[in-house]
Amino acid sequence: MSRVGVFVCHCGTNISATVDVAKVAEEMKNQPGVVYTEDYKFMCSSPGQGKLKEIIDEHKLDSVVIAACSPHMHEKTFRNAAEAAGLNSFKVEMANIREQCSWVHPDKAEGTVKSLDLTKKMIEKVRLNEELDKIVMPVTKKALVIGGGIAGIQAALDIAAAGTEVIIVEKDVTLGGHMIQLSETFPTLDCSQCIMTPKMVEASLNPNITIYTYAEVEALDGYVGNFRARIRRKAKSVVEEDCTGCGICQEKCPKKVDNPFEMGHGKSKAIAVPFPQAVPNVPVIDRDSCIYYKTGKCRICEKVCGPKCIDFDQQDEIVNVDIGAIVVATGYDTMPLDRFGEYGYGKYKDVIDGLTFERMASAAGFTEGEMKRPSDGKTPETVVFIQCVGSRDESKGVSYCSKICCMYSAKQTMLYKHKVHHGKAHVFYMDIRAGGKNYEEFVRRAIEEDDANYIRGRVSRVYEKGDKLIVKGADTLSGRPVTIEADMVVLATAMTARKGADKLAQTLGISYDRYNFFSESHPKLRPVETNTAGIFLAGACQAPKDVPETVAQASAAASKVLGLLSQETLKREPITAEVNEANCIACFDCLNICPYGAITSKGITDRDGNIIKEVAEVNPGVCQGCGLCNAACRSKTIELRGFKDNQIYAEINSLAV
Amino acid sequence: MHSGHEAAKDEYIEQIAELSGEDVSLCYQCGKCTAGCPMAEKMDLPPSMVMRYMQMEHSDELKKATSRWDCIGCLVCGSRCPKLCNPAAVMEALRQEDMRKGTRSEEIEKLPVNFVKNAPQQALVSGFRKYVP
Amino acid sequence: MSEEKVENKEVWTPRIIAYVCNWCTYGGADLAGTSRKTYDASVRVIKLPCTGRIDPLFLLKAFERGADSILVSGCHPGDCHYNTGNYHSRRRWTAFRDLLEFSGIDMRRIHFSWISAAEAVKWVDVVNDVSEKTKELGPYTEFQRINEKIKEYDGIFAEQG
Amino acid sequence: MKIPYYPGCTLNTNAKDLQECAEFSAEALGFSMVEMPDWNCCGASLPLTANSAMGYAGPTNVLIGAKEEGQKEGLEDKLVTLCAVCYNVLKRTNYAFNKDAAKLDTINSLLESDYKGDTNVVHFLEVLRDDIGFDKVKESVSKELKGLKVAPYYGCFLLRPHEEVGLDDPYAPTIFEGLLKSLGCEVVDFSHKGECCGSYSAMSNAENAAECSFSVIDAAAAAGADVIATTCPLCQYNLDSKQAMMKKNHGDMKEMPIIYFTQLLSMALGKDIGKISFKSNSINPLPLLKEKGLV
Amino acid sequence: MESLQSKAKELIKDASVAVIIGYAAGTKKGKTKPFFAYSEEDCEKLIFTPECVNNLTIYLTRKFDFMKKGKVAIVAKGCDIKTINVLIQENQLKRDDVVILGVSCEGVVDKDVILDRAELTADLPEDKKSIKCITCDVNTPSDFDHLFGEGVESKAIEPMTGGIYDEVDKVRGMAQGEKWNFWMEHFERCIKCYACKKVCPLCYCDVCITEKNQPQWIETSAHERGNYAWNIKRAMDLSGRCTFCGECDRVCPAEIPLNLLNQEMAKLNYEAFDGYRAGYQTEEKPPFVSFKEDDDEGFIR
Repeated sequence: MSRVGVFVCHCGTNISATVDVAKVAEEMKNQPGVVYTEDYKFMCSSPGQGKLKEIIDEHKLDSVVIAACSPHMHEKTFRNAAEAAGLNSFKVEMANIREQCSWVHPDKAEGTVKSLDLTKKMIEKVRLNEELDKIVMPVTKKALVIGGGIAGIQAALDIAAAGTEVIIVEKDVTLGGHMIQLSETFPTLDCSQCIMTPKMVEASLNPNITIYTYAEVEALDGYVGNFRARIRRKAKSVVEEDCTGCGICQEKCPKKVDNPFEMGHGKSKAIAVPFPQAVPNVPVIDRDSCIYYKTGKCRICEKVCGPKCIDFDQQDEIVNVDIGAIVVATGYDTMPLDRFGEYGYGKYKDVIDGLTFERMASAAGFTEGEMKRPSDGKTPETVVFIQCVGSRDESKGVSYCSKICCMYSAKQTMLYKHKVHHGKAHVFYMDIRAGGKNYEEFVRRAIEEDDANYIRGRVSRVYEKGDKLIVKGADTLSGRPVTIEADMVVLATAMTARKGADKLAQTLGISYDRYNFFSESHPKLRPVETNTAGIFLAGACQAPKDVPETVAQASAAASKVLGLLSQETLKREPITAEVNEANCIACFDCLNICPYGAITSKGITDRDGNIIKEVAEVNPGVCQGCGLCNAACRSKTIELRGFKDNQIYAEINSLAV
Repeated sequence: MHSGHEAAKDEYIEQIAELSGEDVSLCYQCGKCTAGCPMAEKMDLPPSMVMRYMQMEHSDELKKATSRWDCIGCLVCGSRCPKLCNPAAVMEALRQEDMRKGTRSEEIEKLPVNFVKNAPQQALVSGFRKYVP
Repeated sequence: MSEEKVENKEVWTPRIIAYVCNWCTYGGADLAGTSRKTYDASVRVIKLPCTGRIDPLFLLKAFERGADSILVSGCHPGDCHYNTGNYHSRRRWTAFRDLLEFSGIDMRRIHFSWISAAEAVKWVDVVNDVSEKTKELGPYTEFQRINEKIKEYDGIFAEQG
Repeated sequence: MKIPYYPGCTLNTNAKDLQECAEFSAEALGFSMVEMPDWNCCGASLPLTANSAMGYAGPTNVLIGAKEEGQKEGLEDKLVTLCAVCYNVLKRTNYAFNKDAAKLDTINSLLESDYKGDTNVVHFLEVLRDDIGFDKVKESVSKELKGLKVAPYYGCFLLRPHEEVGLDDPYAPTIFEGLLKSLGCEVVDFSHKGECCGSYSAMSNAENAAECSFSVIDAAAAAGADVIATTCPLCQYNLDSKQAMMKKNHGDMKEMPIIYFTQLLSMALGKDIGKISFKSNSINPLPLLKEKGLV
Repeated sequence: MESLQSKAKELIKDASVAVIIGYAAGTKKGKTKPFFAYSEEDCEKLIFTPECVNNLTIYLTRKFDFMKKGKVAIVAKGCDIKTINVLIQENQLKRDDVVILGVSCEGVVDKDVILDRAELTADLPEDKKSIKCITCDVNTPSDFDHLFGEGVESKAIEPMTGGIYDEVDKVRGMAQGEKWNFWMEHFERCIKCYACKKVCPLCYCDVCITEKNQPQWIETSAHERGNYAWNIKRAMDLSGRCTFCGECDRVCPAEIPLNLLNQEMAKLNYEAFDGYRAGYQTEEKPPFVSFKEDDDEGFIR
């Protein structure tokens, strides 16, 4: 027989005005298992809490019901107080007779009847409450950042700044991501090299940051606070530690290759760094194009290398790291343009995409920042910018808005105008989306000061006539077709999720949307968390974002990581599901329905280790306690602690008429 | 869930929408149809505007407009529409409505004689979509 | 005893059991309180983490135990604290409602709503409406009759010892 | 190889040139087109509006006819067309049926038939590419059309709507080019391959049609073509017969012969130039062909 | 049936299966019985006739230990294959562990029908067929390792119409009170013998909810309240899973029309969840562990 204590709070007159608290206290005496009841002015006051402790001790209470305000208000208060008195905090329940009774039912008789019911209900429940201990998990005080673009670097720097170790895994040869490709950035027009390179260097010099470039995360197991990641460091054919970055190998290498960093325009070598400011400044041999790997001859780089750090036989290296939290910052790709035949991309050299324009405009780019169109190097006198290429296009592209194109198209018209003063830029747009600090002003500047001609409409076709590109568009404001003879056309290509993002998501066990962007845990309230505890998102891998937003989110993710890793151990409410392994028949409805992937299959083995039975297993570190599995389980073999079926039944039964 | 009462629609617009089988609310006025239409230059209401007037239920202006008679059903509009609309269908519906109501059709008398002699029959056959049988 | 109640209308007040999720509807009900909105007192709230936790049989139990009406309420789609809980429960309810209707339950006595933690007013309206409708319908006698009958059996068995 | 052939309204009459040369070429390449008996008009334009069942009855009849004929006479299980419009209409009829079974049922009940929407409609070009193969064509060429700069003009109906017709990539098609190359022509790539010639607006508004056609010829000329090759009688008519009218508005324009692809094909396959009829050509291509030393 | 028997022998001979689960002539006229062939001579007893009503797939479940004996072969009708699919879907069976001896079937006899020999050879008249056969569209199994009986063209049917579904619609048409009385009259008869769950291949839990008393989900004594709870609970648990083998209905001593309940659920799942039909695939997730963001919520305010 349990020993329940019931405390009915007056809350000044907040409750007592419309509920006969004395009567409630009195009647509860007759409830089975109740050994003490009392009504008291302010239960949450420190004397009130003191009394609670006192009575628990004095009457050897094994459970407590506080009939007072909403549990959302003071459940923690009373549970802590009870705990201080040596009572398990989950043996405390609250009956909400204020928010859901005294304040909403002016009739005292009704209020009292309802209070009696609500209190009785909680008595019945608390008698079945089990003593639960908070789940305590150790924490590995180290973070992993996947992706070395602006998002990843920012997150890593912030985490490192707090003295926490962090590993950056970048699949490319260098840090920098897409941002380092950009010429100048809106809305301030500062050169991204100037603001990005220092961050890259800072990251490489920070003792708390370990950088693995040319590497990828292959597998992940464990759970929040206790992950283990398997990282594959691809063979660079260069011994990173010894390389001085003198660059002689690249200079002497006889094999020219297209440079993807320059969007296929500038040339590079089979052994190279993509650009001079690369971090780390260590070249990598591209084994697909290197002459030696094809023919077995050459080895010139090896000969010329001073520190002798070329290693043709180098193998991929597998590194296993233990980390407590992860920031995913893998960025974006741009949509392949081959599907837009009507714009002639690929067919006409002078139809280029936004990133190519960035490289063209960049002082370090393939034209040293001069406006020279690819076909004949002429200066384009008329340039047409087409927005929403692939964005907001259900038939050929994606239905979402890529968000950054409006701004960078405006920026590009400015950059162009600043370089070609007599030139004319036309922009075909559908809507100008310039929501952001100084954004609208920026676009107006492009139009009013830099003379960009904005035309509201889409382009239907681009074709060559002589050395001109004929752009057939429409101005929907006047409802007339528009034809422009241009020298160059720039397509504002849709931002898409990284190729293979879905695969990475599966590796990490996070969810992703139908476009393969990673899903945040809650669209409003948990925008940087994923559904997998301990894994956070930063930047365009979650959705199209510009630099300021990305940096903000990266810092947000970092602070989430730090919050997590600042704890010695992780304590979690033990409101999690538990499986009765004896009865589980592994139909795995629970596994299928769990929003968090907290449930896995487990083999039960006999003495000799042969699997004799398969059952569901809950990972308490991951389970969030929603109880979906409990309701889904036909034989009620999996139940939610704190809300078990018999507890709910007790509540229902207590209300029987 | 259920939007309670629907505002009464313009009869003519309804009729055209039903005839054409097009949901004009899909159109977000990007103008790609007008941009590609070989006849747009000549039209008083190019395809995108026709779609717009349908959305706004400017039925009187639509009735007055003649662009549907310039439309030659080359299907460029529909084949490039990012929203998978088909303005050509709306044009056709407008034409058919004209002809049913007898408000307009091409006049057979006006057919150039030598055309009838030399032109490929297919021209006449497909052209007759603009003539009252 | 429910019989007396039926005879004696003043005494009878509807018994409405509400299964609500902790994050949205329970919050909405609290907000109704903090903003001192008054509503009918016949509702009794049972708090669960998520509508997805509600087992269909809970509803049946409530009727067996003399509930006259039932309200189930949770977060709006997309707002679920657990992301997808309410989507799953929505499906479960679709089937279970159908089954109850098919097997002769009075569907005017089962109500579903999405009420967010901000929708105090909606909570008030829904509760008032449910109890209003329930009052019109009167007590839910189908189960009560069965209960009476079973009591009689038990009596008989008791006599026979 | 014997393939059921659907001439449609134009090929037996005003576009005889196109047909005769096709028949000759077919023989030369070892297959024959069997004109199906008592065919009816395809309607020459598929109804665009929603519930216009009637417009489908015509083409459906043709498709059924071809299937029956094919089975009766043991011909290939397809239907070949020369006219781009017929091709378009028949192909899209099938597409509509496969997309919307209800439509098929309506038509079937209308025609008291049980058509399944499965008659394989192909264009003459496809037969050359897929059944004969352009290499084989190349081998069979007896007179290479060296030095002739030809602009292949598809027009609307071979390419649009792509998902319904799907003859080739609407912006970078290759089939027509492939054929011309195999004949030894110099293929001229030009921007207006798929733009409209003005179509039937020729009958109500010749000016408009002429403008459309001009833009096509202009583009071809700019790309350095001597001649435009077409597959469609109406395109041929508009581009060819309206040049006088075009001159009025574009004085500087140079006349350009508009020739059926089968006329070129049969030439290359050795048909005596004297026997090739150029009735439908108001701009006589012979001078050009002489100049190029092909006659 | 030679081919069935010879194939069976072959399988036993080269030891590719441990046992063959099939049908043999029953002791009562017009009845067949489940039969387990371990030897080649056993195999000669194997038959398949319209009297082979049972859904043998229950022997593939954890309720029996045949699967522990090694690879198992089973004689299965199209409808039985559906159960196999669900069992695979629910991780209760691996396709590779069972050799399916598919039999094409034009219908089996209704529960009370006894055929005489003559009828056995002739095709079975509709009115003697089990009701599940009226709406069957898998006369030839959708999946099998070996097929026997000349392939019967599966009927093209409009799902969820005709046969039992007409009955379902009748009940749907009743007024609420009518429905309640209709079912109460039936449930009153329920004696909680649980034959329904015993015979059901999808009631495979080791410990059934009826055996739980913390809480007491299902009252033990047989009165309308507990009976109603039980039958509703069971129908709900079979919702989106029941493949309409009709076994529960067939064995119910109280003759409660369980097919009605289960097929109402089947129809609902078909109508509400994109035409979902249990047992027609193994890949797709069942309706109650999946959802669509735009599922209907007309009933929620």
